[in-house]
Amino acid sequence: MRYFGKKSMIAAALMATTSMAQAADVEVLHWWTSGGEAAALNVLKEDLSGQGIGWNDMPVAGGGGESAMTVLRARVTAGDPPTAVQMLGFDILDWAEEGALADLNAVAAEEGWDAVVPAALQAFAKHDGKWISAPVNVHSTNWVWANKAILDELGIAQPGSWDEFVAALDAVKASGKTALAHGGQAWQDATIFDGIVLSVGGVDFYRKAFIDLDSEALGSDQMVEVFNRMATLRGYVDDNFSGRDWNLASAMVINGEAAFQIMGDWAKGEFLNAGKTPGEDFLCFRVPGSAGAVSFNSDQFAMFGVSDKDAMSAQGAMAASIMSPSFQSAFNVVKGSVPARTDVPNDDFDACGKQGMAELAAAAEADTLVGSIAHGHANRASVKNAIYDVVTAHFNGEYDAETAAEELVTAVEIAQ
Amino acid sequence: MGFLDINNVTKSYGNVEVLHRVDIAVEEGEFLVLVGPSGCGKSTLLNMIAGLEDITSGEIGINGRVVNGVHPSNRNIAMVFQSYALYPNMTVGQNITFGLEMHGVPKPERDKAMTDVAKLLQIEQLLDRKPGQLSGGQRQRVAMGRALVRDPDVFLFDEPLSNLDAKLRVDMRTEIKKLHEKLKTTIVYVTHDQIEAMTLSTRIAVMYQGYVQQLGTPKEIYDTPANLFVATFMGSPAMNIMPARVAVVEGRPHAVVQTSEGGEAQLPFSQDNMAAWDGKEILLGIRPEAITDPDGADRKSNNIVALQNRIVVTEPAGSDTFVTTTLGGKDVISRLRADVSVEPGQLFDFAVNMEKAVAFDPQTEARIEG
Amino acid sequence: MSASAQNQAVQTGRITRTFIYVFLLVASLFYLLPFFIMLVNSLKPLSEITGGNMMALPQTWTIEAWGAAWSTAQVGVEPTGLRPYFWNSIKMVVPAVVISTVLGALNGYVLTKWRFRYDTILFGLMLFSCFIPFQIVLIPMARILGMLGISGTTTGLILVHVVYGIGFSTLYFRNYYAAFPTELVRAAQIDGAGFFQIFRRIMLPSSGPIIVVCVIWQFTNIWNDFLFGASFASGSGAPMTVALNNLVQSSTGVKEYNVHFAGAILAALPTLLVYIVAGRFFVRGLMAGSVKG
Amino acid sequence: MAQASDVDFKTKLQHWIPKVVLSPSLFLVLLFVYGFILFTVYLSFTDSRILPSYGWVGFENYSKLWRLSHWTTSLTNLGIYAFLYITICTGLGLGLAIFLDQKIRGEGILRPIYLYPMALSFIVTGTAWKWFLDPGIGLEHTMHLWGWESFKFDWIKNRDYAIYTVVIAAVWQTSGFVMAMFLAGLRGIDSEIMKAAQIDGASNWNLYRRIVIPLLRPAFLSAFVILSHLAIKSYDLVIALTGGGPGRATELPATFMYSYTFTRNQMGIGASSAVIMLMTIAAIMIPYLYAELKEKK
Repeated sequence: MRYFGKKSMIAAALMATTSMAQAADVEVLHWWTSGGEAAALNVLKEDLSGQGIGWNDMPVAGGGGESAMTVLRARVTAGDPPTAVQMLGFDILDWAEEGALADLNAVAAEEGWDAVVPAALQAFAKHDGKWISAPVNVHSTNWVWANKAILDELGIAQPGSWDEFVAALDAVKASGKTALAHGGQAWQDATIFDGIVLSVGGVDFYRKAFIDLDSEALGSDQMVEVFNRMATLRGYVDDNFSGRDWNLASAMVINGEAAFQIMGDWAKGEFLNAGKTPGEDFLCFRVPGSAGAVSFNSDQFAMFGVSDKDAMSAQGAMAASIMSPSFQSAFNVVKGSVPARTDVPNDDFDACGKQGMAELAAAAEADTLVGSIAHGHANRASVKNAIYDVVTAHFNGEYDAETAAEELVTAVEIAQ
Repeated sequence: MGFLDINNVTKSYGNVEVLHRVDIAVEEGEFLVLVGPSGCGKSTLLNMIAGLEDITSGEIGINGRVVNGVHPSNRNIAMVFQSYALYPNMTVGQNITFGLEMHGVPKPERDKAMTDVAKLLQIEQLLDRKPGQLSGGQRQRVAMGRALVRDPDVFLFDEPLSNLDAKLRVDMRTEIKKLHEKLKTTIVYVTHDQIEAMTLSTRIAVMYQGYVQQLGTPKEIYDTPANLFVATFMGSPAMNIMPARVAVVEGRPHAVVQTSEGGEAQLPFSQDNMAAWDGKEILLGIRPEAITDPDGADRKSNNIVALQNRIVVTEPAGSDTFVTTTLGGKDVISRLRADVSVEPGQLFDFAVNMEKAVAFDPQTEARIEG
Repeated sequence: MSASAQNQAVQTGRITRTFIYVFLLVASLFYLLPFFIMLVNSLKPLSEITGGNMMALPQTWTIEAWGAAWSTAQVGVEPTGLRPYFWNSIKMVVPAVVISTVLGALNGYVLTKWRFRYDTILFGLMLFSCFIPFQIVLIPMARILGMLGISGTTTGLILVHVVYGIGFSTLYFRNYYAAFPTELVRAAQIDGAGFFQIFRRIMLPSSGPIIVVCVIWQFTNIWNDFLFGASFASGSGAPMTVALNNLVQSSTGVKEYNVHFAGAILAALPTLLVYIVAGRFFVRGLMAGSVKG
Repeated sequence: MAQASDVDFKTKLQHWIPKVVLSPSLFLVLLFVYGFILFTVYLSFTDSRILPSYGWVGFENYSKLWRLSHWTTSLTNLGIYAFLYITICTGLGLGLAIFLDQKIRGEGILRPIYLYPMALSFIVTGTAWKWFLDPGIGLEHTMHLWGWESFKFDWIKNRDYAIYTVVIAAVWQTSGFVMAMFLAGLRGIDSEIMKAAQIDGASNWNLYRRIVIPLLRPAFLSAFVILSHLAIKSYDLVIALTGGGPGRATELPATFMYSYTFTRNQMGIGASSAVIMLMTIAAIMIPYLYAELKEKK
């Protein structure tokens, strides 16, 4: 009896190992666990199961993928990485440098990805000339969401410049409502920061300071102005903003407690979910002063190196499915983002979605498409978080604008 | 060579030797008591016999077999612990038969043995109870039952009576003695109570600081203690010890002791060889019952000496009256018959039985052989 | 002594007693408040939460959120609710608690009743292991699980929990057994019982209180663990906390707070149950040993 | 006498079994605790970023670490937090235990109420606490609704006070457990000692201050160990309640370590902060363990 027990335990362990390596399965690590997102992902799952490929779901939510990245490290260290991992920006390149990612060039060539994916996205999906991940969507962060009813009531037109925006905020504040709905979390502060940097210095300044990490630009007067504008916005936020979840801030706009929110396009889901219609109930427009530029972040599925032939073909099939126009459309309609390839028909998208797609294509064309600082598409995680530290400290009143600019230079230097 | 042979046994913990070269041979059917104050090594020795502690050097043999390194359960011994060590989760019956069960004795035999023992100890009605429901005396019986049922070569008792109240202790003492006389088994019994040692044993080993100070029958220990420690440890009240000088008067050695009135009393020794100590200081030991009133003195003694001394305190104890007086500058207790009327401050004529007096070398504290 | 035994000696006046009762009641409000918030909001429709006062009682009472959390909420791509993960947790917790408790009991038994040279140092080493921050073990542990071929399996997860449970279970049992009369062990040795027989027949039957303490402690810690569960379990084998986290922590989706709270209470039910059922024995068990340090 | 028999098999076996029984646990602990600690120490001297790497950089990580202002913030926070948490938990736990020990009616209901928070993980209760402490929707809001307009409780939003809200939630979670430990200690005190003290004329106050509390020393020590290890390991709590904010005002070494190791891809710095944490724990625990274990001997 005892002997049997031991033997069966070993057998169970063996079975577990074999099942992991089983040919036509993909194991997918992601943090899209909420209703809409998961439903969107289910489209992909169904698509693959139609091709006879099993889906081994491995969701780990938390901290915008932070928990998932921790888990990923454990899995890679254990020598048992998932087939595909939802990933953002520089994380993909970091893993590529560790030599952990697969080579998707065959699929990419077959499907002609090079032609349809904007170059700015390719920068994160390719490493050393090899495709390593399949971009799912493009989010952009320099959006403002506004409650149309409040604007109409107060006679405010959609602001086109920074001064108009400040005037509009003043008007709302005077009416007793909260002007700007915001949640005081580091990444939300930084999301606003994305738009403000673009509005102050445009794409060139943005690139110089946050992509090239030029210390002169980081400490420049323009940067002081960026922090001044952040401080201005801070004046329109209610007292109770700290620690608030972004979707509660969205709810304030939806419920008419607040007029504006600066947030990425995922916020649209909250509006739609509350039964609101773009253009009628709420407005979407670029952060005033940043029009023409798009700061983006892109969810991608980075493909990890698998040795088994069957697993490789399953992985290839998954990559192809992700990039198929039908999935790109279906997924992004639900998610609020825009497709990662520019040739997807916009029929199914709403007004904001259509606007986003058009602006993305235009920005890609005009080379004004820049990676989001807040969402890890401008620099590596260490730098991103160092910037978070300064931005959030300033926004919470720890530094004045000049000190913040100085601190930014030091923080970025240490993090490099 | 005896039935239980303790041969040159020592015990050390690290560098500290706690038991020094112990040699005891116990004959079959003997009742050996190890007695001494706490920390003297008596329990350590018992545990080594039981096999619960390693032997550092030397040998222990039981029934002709060296048992060094033999597991306790294979030494054919049984032990009664101070706390009784009854298994709290088992009934009395299970407690008694646990050892047999562990030795693979079949159930019918176990039950029979249990019934016999329970009858012997009159605990039949307790067999289904848990130890927690028993009184102290009952637990004690169960603990003995557990030992008896094994029918061992040697019984080991580790202060078995010290957790009982005074009355019960005396009863159980008698009971153990009866049991020994009935069963004639070999017993090693550890206690710090010298009365238990005197009443129960056939032989006593008095231990102190890791040494066996004296090994002998109760009478030997009592009458001719090997040294000052044994003399004062055994007996209650303790033996009186007083400084004295030896003087040969009329060819006979005397002990010269200072009396309470400042004078000197000359007490003739029964031991002639004390003459060799002429003029030297010794310590004189006289038990309380050897200093008494003239009518109470031992009539068989050939050496009763009268001594006048002043009474300091009287303590009537019912059967006797204890009287404190001063000799050689020390308080000395004497034991008078109860009906002698004495007053503190009174000058009293004592009768000293010098046949029972012993002398000690003040340097070595050993008894001067007579 | 039983846990309900009261100190008969202390006399208190009427005013003092009133004060004591008031204090105790206020304290219990403090302890109950978060649970109250969770419970109340789990019984509201979502619109009422995002719209109104979160501390108020529901205007419309509904248990929809509970049903959703248990069986239909989206925890990954599948709308399975927490149900399947509940069983994953059970499959992990039960063996892990049993093994770590048994090991702790054996260790405590050895360290108190079979003393040998340097045993206190060994115990110190084990005890100090309680204090290791779990974040630092993640990477090397993953490597070792990978080498053993049990990465991503429940077996691996059980191993991890056993390893980091040994310190406390050994501490509990050692302190308890230290007060257990050594004479009983000696008596049993003379009776001929071997190492395991003594353990099984003498020690274990008397270890009830401390087993309760140890089981409560281990059960709570292992059931509530998130870090190891997320890192070392495969997706469909993940424990309840990982699923709950997926339910609660979605970053860019709609937050259904009522479902979150219902799920949170569901996830906590087993531990709550353990505390309420075994709570009486808990104080008794602590009394019997572990507070003796 | 018969020939000297060798050490018999059973004794030999009994000599080895205890060590054999202990060895798996010891092996596991040595490998999975001490092996990993050594590994972490090693990592702290390397240039590891996303995964362990073995390029030796000496003390560079340590010097970087001490230049980071929020590392010092997190250490200061730990000091404030650990001190208040341990003191308040001990005080509250002791108070509740003493009061509960006064033949209280309904003790059987109250005790699990105080104890249950320990059963819940902060993934579960963090949100509830966050709401309760939030001035916009929680306690302050409710007080305003009840007509107490001037009531103000916005600590969680205030950089200087947020750490105290972490203390409140932490106290809520563990003080019941501490209460149980003290209650067990109180129940273990010989009631004759209490009677004797009362006959000596001690007031209730003096009875507890001079007699009972000193007798609870073992419970105090156990509570101290458990609380200090919980304080140093506090992670879930901060993440769930404040996420380290406002700003970085409630960062603790544990959150710092996690974020550098896993989210900022600066594993070397994370490891060096872990080493400093371990050294702190050792500095507190080793004297305690030494005293405890020596006394036992």
